[in-house]
Amino acid sequence: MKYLCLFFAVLMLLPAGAAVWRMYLGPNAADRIMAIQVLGTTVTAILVLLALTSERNSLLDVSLVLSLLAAVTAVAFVQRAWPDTETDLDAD
Amino acid sequence: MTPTDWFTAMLLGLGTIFFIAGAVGLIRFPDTYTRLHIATKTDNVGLGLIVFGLAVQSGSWSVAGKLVLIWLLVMLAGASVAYLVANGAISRGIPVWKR
Amino acid sequence: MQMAPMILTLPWGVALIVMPVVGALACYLFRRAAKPLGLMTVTVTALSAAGLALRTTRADSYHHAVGGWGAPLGIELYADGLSVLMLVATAIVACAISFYAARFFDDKEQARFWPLWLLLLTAMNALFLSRDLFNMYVALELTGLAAVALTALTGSQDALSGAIRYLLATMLGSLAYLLGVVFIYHGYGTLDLAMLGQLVESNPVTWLALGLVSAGLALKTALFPLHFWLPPAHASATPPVSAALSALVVKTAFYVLLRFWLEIFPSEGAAPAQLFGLLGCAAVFWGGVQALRARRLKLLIAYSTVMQIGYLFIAFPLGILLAWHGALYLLLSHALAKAAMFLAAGNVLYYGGHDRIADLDHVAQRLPLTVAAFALAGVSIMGLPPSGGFVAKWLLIQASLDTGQWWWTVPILAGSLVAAAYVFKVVGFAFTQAEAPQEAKLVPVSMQWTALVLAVAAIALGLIAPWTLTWLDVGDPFSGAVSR
Amino acid sequence: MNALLPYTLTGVGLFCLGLHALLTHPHLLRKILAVNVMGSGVFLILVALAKRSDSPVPDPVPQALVITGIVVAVAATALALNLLLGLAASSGKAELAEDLDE
Amino acid sequence: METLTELQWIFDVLTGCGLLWLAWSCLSSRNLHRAVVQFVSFGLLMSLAWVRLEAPDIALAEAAIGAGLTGALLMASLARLPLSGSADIRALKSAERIAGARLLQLLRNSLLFAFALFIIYAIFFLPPEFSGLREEVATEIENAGVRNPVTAVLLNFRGYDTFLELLVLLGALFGVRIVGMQPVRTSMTSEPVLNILASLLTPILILVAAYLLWIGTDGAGGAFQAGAVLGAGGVLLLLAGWRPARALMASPFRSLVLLGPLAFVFVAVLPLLSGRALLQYPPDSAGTLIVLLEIAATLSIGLTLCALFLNVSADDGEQP
Repeated sequence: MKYLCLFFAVLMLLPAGAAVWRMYLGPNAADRIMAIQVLGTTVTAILVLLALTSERNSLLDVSLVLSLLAAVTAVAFVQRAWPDTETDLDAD
Repeated sequence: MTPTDWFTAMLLGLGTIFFIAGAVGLIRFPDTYTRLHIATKTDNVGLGLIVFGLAVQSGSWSVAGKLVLIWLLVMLAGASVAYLVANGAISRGIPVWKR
Repeated sequence: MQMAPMILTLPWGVALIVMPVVGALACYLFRRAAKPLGLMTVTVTALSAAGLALRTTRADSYHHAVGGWGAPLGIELYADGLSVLMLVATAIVACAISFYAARFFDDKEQARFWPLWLLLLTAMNALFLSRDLFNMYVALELTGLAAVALTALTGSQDALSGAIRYLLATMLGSLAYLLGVVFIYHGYGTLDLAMLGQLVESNPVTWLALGLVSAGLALKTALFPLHFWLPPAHASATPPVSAALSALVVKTAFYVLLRFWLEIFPSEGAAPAQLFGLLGCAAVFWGGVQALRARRLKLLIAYSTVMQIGYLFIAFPLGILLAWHGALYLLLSHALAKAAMFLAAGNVLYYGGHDRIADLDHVAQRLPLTVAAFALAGVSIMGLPPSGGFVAKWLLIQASLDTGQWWWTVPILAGSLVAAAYVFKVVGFAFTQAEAPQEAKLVPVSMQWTALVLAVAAIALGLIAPWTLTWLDVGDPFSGAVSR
Repeated sequence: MNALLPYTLTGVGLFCLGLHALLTHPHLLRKILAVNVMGSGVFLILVALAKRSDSPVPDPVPQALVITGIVVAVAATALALNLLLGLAASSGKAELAEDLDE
Repeated sequence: METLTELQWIFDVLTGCGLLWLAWSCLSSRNLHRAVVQFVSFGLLMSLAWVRLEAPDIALAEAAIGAGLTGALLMASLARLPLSGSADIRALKSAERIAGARLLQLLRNSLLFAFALFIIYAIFFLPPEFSGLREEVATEIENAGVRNPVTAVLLNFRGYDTFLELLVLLGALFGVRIVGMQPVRTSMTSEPVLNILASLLTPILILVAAYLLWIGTDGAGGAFQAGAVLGAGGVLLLLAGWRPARALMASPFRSLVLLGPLAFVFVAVLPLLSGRALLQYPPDSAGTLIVLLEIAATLSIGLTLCALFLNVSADDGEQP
């Protein structure tokens, strides 16, 4: 069972990577902030899986805090850091 | 492996598949709104499946409760953030994809 | 006779840390009364420093195991002659700066200044009393943060830009220091300085730690060529703060470096010590030249600090007791003289609203006490007898002759000439009339006297040298390095 | 050595990456990020090295030190950001002038 | 069991590579928005690394501070910075075209590389067996008053460090007050959904903070983590447009911010009167005192973090 959980935890790095990649691509702020929300959820899932692997229930607290705090950052972004006009800063 | 283990394995597998499907959507979908859509959907379901799979294993109510709480919180936050982002995107005139 | 044992048993070291904290909290809580509260706190803290000094001269070095655990698990406070000297110097300069600041700032600035200033005082006292490497890191960070915030006190664009550069430099320095400490902890399993002295061996781990700690602290103490952050920060801060930064704050990092050198790295000395010496020489020349070129009085004084820091590092290649005494004496007299200079510059600034050297405009006639203070401080900076600076340079020169490394005398002597040149440049302009005379504001007499008293103290330091030097040896802080 | 290596190397890499960025990029926000990355690198090394002997209970002291370090880092970051905002408001730029001249 | 360690190794290597890539990309990205978002995700991955290093206490602190609050601080600052996101990179690129600069750059990069290699070289000279202060902590934990060794180190064995660290936070707050505040660039709209989210999440955050504080004596958690979560709750309220009443901000707020340091001073000095050392708790009441200190520190840390955020993000002349 431990093995299985760890296996799935490693597999879950795949969607995490996808979220990171979307964050890199953009192309606009909305995509990035959504990507960070997805990454937060994925990391939460990984932590839950690791909690079972290492038999430490305290990891559940970590994922709890993480899921709460990721929301705060996302809200901070939407409320504060989002420029009114989407300038294309990525243009190479 | 006991039947419970099989059940958990199945749920975890399904959850991971959902996550990966969401990831594919996140990369491949053409515009912000569709990506927003796929991201929230699959994440909530995927995490739900994983959480229930593990809750079956936990064997204590407090741990299972905490797992479900995590899931609910993620859903609440995810839904609100998705709404805020979509709203912001529309008001800032980010174009909707047309075929 | 009954007083004596009581003085010896009171926990002076603890008071040195707790008093300013309480003061800072009180000043924050009661803004209106910040000035009297602050002055009171500084006085009490200075008395505690005096108490600790008395205790160490009567008895031996001071130990206090915080939490009752003792090293290596807990943190120990420790004060030998070296720490006490730093603490007393800090107390004297801090008193002068405080009395100056009480007149210099307006009411709004008072409320901002005191809490931070008292936190800075706490941090420096904590650092001088610490013997735990990580505790030193926290104290260094507190020192840096409080100093940066004080630099930004005026909120002007120059001050902000100086402050942020200073903050980045000090954070980088702290991180390098911390990485060095990480390797020391993993190599030897303890963070206590004295225990490490017994354990340290010569291997790549120690070399790496030595390099990181030295580089980080050299950056924080603004050794050439890592001094780039100092002139903008010290020149753009408000004068009482500049005085504190130049006289005290840069010395904190030097103190930590010295401790490492004396306790942990004495056997690693040869090559890095030569490097330190060379960089010190470069700092003397570079700082001197830049000070000569400076058009603003405070920038000139800031570059003079870069130069004087250079002297401190010339002691490293010499490495005998005489050299360490010289460096410490230089540090002490520079603290007093540099504070006097910045406060004098503050008077000029207060009086004329600017500090352009060419437009000093008869300052000598209008602010005679201030110009006297600047000149007397200059005497100590130059190293003319009978000042503290003279004793320091004399000791350094003698040390270099004793060790047969006569070439180190060249920068020491040449530096004095350069220092003389820039001091006279300022004093000369103070007597002449400027092209555009400006409106003047009356400078409170107490502000003028404060600068003068500090300058006189810097001179008088030369007269009490034998007494001070014996006192410095309480607890044998230099034993480790000298036996090499 | 097995469990230790990936994160220790990552820590070293982060420290150097941060240092590189701190030295090269003129924008102050980037410098602040760089210092934070460097800090993470140091903390990672501190804790990762503590795991090098296989014992069930890790040494708690490095962990406590890192928690202290994280709080110190957030305090410094907040101060730095505020100074940066002040500077940007008064000068309209978020860079240190001399850095561009170099 | 063999495959378990192998999988762990794969996980660690992937996480490490992810961290390095994110750091690199964040520090060299043209777009400041992207840089900040990437920095936040860097924090998320860091907490995974901490978990793998068996440091749940740090993982909690990183999740709350590194990924949460620092991210919010950075994003709030971003809104008030001039939009010169790519200008600096452009300047950098034009500077690189000068031949001498390129040589200098090569020199600097190779020096950095050599430095990294030397660190790695030195790591192999560390003693292979390391126990650090584990044994010392294990023998004294009986007398420490708490069962979580990390909390014991933070609040008992090295409580003095923690005291200084609270002062660092306070110093940052004093410093931030000095610079003052300017109006924000972006317009803030009041969102009904955000209000609902805030009114739901804030009580939960407060509960979680209390829970972390309570569990911190036995397991992962403690004053910093709880304080950071509390601070995040405050930040969320601030983001939702809630502003504390002016009367509240005046003196009660001040005294609450000082609560942690004051409690520390009190607990630290009290033993001196009975001839003990600074911060030496009486053995039988150590646990109670630590919990009291933690409660005070949590409130202080939470409020200070909130105040720091408010200063960075304050809108239109709002004075805390």
